Amino acid sequence: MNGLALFWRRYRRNRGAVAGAATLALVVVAALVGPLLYPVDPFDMVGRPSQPPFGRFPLGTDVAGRDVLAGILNGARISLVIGILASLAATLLGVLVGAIAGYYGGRIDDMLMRVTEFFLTIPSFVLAVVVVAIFQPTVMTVTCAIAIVSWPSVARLARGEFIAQRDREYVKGCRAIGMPDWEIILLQIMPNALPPVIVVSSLMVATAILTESGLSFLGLGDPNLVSWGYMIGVARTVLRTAWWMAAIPGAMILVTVLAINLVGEGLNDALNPKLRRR
Amino acid sequence: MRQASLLFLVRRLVQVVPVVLAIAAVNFFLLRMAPGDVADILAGQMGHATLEFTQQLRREFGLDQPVYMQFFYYIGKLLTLDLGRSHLQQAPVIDLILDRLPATVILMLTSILIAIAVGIVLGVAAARREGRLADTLVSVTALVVYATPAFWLGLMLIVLFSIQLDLLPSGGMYQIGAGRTGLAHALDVAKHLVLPSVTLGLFYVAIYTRLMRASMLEVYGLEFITTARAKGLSETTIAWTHALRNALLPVVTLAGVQFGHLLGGSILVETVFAWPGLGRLVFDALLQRDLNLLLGILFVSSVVVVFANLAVDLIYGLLDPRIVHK
Amino acid sequence: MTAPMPPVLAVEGLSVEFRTARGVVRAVDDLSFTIGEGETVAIVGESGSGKSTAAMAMLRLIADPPGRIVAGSIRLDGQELLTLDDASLRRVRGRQIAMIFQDPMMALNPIYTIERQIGEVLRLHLGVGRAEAFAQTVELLRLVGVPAPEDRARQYPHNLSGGMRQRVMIAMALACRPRLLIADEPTTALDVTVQAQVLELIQELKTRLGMAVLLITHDLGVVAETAHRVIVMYTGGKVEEATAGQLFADPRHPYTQGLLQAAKWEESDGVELREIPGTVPSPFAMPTGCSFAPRCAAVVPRCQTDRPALTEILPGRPVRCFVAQGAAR
Amino acid sequence: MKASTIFTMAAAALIAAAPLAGAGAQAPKKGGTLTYTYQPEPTAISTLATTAVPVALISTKIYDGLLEYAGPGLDPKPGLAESWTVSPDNLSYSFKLRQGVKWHDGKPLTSADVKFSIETLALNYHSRGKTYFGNVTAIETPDDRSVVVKLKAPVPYFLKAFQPSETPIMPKHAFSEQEIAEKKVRQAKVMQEPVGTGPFKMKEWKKGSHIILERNADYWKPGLPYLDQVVLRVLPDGAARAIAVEKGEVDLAPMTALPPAEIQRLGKLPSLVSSQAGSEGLGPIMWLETNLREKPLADLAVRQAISLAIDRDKLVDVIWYGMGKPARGPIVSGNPNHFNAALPKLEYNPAKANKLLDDAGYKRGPDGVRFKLPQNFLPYGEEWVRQAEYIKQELGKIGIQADIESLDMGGWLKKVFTDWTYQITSDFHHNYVDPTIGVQRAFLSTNIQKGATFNNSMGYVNPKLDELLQKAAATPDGPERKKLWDDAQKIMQDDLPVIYLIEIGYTHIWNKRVKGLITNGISMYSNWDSVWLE
Repeated sequence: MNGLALFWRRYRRNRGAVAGAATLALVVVAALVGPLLYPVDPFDMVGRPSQPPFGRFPLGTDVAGRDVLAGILNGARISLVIGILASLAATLLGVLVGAIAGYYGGRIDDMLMRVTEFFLTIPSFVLAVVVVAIFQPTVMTVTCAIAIVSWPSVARLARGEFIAQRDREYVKGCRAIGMPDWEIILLQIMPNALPPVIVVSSLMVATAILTESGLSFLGLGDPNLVSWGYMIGVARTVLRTAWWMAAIPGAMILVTVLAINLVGEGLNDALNPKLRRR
Repeated sequence: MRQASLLFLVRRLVQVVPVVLAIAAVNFFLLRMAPGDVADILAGQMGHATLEFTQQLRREFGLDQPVYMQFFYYIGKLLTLDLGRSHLQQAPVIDLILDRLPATVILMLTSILIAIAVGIVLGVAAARREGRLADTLVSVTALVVYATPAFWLGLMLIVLFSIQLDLLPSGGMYQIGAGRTGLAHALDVAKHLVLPSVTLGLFYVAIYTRLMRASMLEVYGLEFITTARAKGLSETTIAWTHALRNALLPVVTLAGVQFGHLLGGSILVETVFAWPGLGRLVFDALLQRDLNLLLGILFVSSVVVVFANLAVDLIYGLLDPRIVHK
Repeated sequence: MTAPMPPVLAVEGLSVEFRTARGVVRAVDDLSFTIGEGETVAIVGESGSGKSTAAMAMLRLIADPPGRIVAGSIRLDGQELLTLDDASLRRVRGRQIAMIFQDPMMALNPIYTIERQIGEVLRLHLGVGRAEAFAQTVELLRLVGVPAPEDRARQYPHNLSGGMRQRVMIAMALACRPRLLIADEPTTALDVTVQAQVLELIQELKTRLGMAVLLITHDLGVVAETAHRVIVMYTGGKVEEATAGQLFADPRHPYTQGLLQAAKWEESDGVELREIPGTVPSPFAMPTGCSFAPRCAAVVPRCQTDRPALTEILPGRPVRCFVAQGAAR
Repeated sequence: MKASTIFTMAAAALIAAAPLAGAGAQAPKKGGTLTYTYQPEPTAISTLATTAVPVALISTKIYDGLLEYAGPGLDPKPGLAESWTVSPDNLSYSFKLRQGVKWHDGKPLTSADVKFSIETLALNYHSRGKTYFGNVTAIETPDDRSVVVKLKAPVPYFLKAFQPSETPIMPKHAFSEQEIAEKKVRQAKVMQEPVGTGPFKMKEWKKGSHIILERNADYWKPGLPYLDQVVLRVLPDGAARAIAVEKGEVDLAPMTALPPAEIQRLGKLPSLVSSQAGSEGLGPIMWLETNLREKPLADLAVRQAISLAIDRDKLVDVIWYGMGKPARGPIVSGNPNHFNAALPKLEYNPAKANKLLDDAGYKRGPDGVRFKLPQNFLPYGEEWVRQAEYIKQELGKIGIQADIESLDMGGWLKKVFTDWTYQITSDFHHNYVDPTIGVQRAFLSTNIQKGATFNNSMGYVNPKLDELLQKAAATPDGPERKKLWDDAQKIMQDDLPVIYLIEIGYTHIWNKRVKGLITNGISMYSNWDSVWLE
């Protein structure tokens, strides 16, 4: 409790982070209850195509006469879900690899780091495009593709933390009393290694949302679901006549990603006081 | 000293070979998991081909062989630096890539140079005014730009600069058929380069600004900056000589990593701006199952990344005399 | 030894504050002292006593924010430094007042050659050209006893040993023949034999060039060997000042006594170290009375409530202690 | 305005402007560069490599056909062959080649080239080669200017085979013995660096950027072509293409090369002309292919319900921005010779659809879903996705959950034509000038062949229809053949082996300064020798 209070006190000091958290909360609320309060199917042709905002439809209609507001609210879900799931998956995988490599070192480390390097050598967006195109675009494949291209940076970070921690006294102590490795890794080192990882993976949510939007823009999004990137892709063809149609979801991505980045910075301040300036 | 560097270079190059081969292998098998092959695509483009016809195509392209045979064949050719032929474009892969490579390299270099230059200036400026209005402005702007999807930004820039203001061309690399040469051609290309490179670069400007600011602040905390002040140097001199070069190391690292990743970003930007580069080619090749071409591009791009990292190591050595390549 | 007149540096009522998230901290509190030509004055104290901040304040090198000189005066040859504009201040720095730091590895820029870093000062303040700067650099390196100075000049800090690096720092500081040399823990990072060489060098050059030296240290051994006068600081304030001889022979403040005691123990090997018990109080939780009271062996009740003033108990012997002042009732 | 009326007007304008017609209102001007854009970039310059639209667009300016064509129904007229005769039994065609025609490399065109182009190239490599020339028994070249083609059975559309996109006349000397022997014609250099007899020749191909064709000064039609250059600009993004057209950077966007929304907008601009005329010879049509091999699609009631659930007018209006019209059967209504005008319109009636499904025993589950029917779509662009989304919504209303599965071209072809694992998918065919060429292939039961593309993927078998189609293929055009096709269309509408959606109207947009573009039913695949710029 006390730790949480301290965390909050440190976090609160960064005004941008507080604003980011508030914005993010708004987006999350919109994603959760928006579609319930505004129960319009985002794929239903409800009106004339390409109507401007603030007419019969609060945010206008898209190229196929579908309600943009409904798309924005439903898209919030998809964008957030993909962003969060992909980062979670990438974090889990990255931490696992990084922890094992960092804790055991030696050849295991060498091998795992080669694999990591390999993934870092292929341009990440290209890899994501390839994976999604090959395994067909669905929420699942898009999420996996983003996770696959994101985990190596987490792995590197986690490895560094584990290397820094593994020779500390408390770890030696744990070994001395015969604690199994997994317990040392998960219960002893992990809590100490996690703060910077949390910061990085929070920022990864933002990157994942951007990546998803890029994939959708290329037509590599799940065709059964509306995401913001999808909406931009749809609006692209009428950019000249209905710029707002691309501008609205674009602005939503911008605001959300910005909010997440601000939150990330706040977390950084709160969790890594010594690295405050990074 | 020099010999050591050379040795380091050779060793790094030798280390690169298995990595690159591994990449080729993984790419090969990954791409083979895609449904359909180039014969399907070609047959599809024909309108109505027969099974016999598609089989003939497969034989022609060697796609009727077992996958492992195809793989050994591919790797074998790769070892002799032969990237094979694009079955769809009916040309050697290397030609197709070399055709497109300059455009992508120009775009990448320009964007990354813009990004680094602007990032350095803004980052240093912000760091020197830490906590003040200018710093806040720069930092907030950087964050906002960082959060902007590049393709969207590109479209918006087209709307503004190409359509509304009619200042810049909306796409392409130069005015086709104008037959310009020499300086006129270069200027023409430069004009076409503005929007795509700014679009691709802005995102990285944001990153470099933030990184540079952080890095500068870290260096500002070091004692030799105090020494420099105690020597009577002006703040400007301190920032641009003593602090900057030390603060550049992380920027160089990032630039190395990103040079490779630019190919990814350039898929989107090249699509938006009809830039005839590799990014677009990779996407088209993927959709058309042009396996050899795709493998070739991925191969070349990973080689580029590897060399970019090598360059980073070398630049490191130039920037920081403490680093000795072992 | 008497202080020669007039003083090169005269500090009066200097106070430095830091603004932190947890409140304002007074790091240097009403500090006054003078240094004459050819004189070495040492400021001693544990870490956190404010001695380094005081040294930095001499050149107005305290980062603002968070630090600020809130009161006082610093005069160099009669010229007030605290009101100088930036450009004039820069002409003082490095030229009239030079500084050397604790860790020469950290204080030298790792990416520039020795020549460049020393030459920079020469070119800036003396307006000499590149070639002349190099020649003078080599001379300076020779002066501070760097062997093969031409080669060394072209090397980088990491190519040199710790002692050599400190010599380079000294050469850099001396480049413009400053009036005052501030040496902030100049030997802490060096091993014992090198320490002695460096101190000897500073002493020798001081005499030769006629500088004043302000030596910041926590090492009483160093003080004994080099200083004319000693200022003892605790929690930002001067608690005692004396000539070196007087101080070592007859320390009056319990803190000074504790420091000396600790130093003696340190010299005799094999015996258990004895330090002053307790720690420096947090700047955010200063005791109401004497700030040394919580650690003081001679504490009396008044120490807990009143703050002693700095009073001369003998001519030229100010001490900030009720007990020493004989006012401990 | 109907496409056909635009055509007649345009054709009239053309005749007025044609050089041979003498004094027109506007005399054509020589010179200038016509820039057009199309996506994707061609992969080769010959329809032997692929008949994809981008290839046909560019290669037809370089390679002549043996004949030229007039009108929407493509009436043959002299081309490289200045005259021809047909034997009374329709089994022997004799062509007389024009004197003095030269290849772009200066060598003379001979009858050997023509024989080679048909026998060796078109028959073996062109995807429709066997449709046209499958009945050929011999090609004789009695002299350098004479070609005689012998058939074993009459081919009613035989004279349509000599369009430049269908049977490009290519130089025999550009292929090596080895390339021919090893069947590696596609890898011949000439596929990338073409040598034709047409009005334009290759000047520069910068892959990913542009192709420049320049005027062939030695073209066999004196004084033609008018244009100095034809340039293809590669602009992968639809919005970017539209911007380029709008700004005048590009003069022509043929065959719906722009996003429909942009076509609709740009068509209204005073500087641009938008027209659906000039593609009658292609007859593009779109339908939903249904996999008839298993339930529920094997059930006619289900197919009827799907057909009833789709509002084709709305599809045309909203998704395709009015570019097209509801389809009634497999043959486009614009085909004057073969369309069965008696076919009724396909009804939109969701209530009836629901009733049909109820009656057929497909009960709705608690979530309102009767059954799931995964849906694929032809990956040809944004509108195809929009259309799939629309169909999903409409089918949802009658209790069919048609989730969309997105595949790229390779995956789609494999799933639909090789694996037959799809359920429903949008697809798109060209009728071409004769339904035997373009229509029968998708419905004939002998065309149920794994791995062959754009054929009978449904697994549709109707012996009666097979018989009609085969008969029609060997009957010369006339009332008898019309009757055969009318009956066939009736069967194909009743059986609904595919759900006919819309006849796509290929829309071309060009700058007003471009003149003489629309000349016949394959205007974009014509050689543009009389196109000029104001």
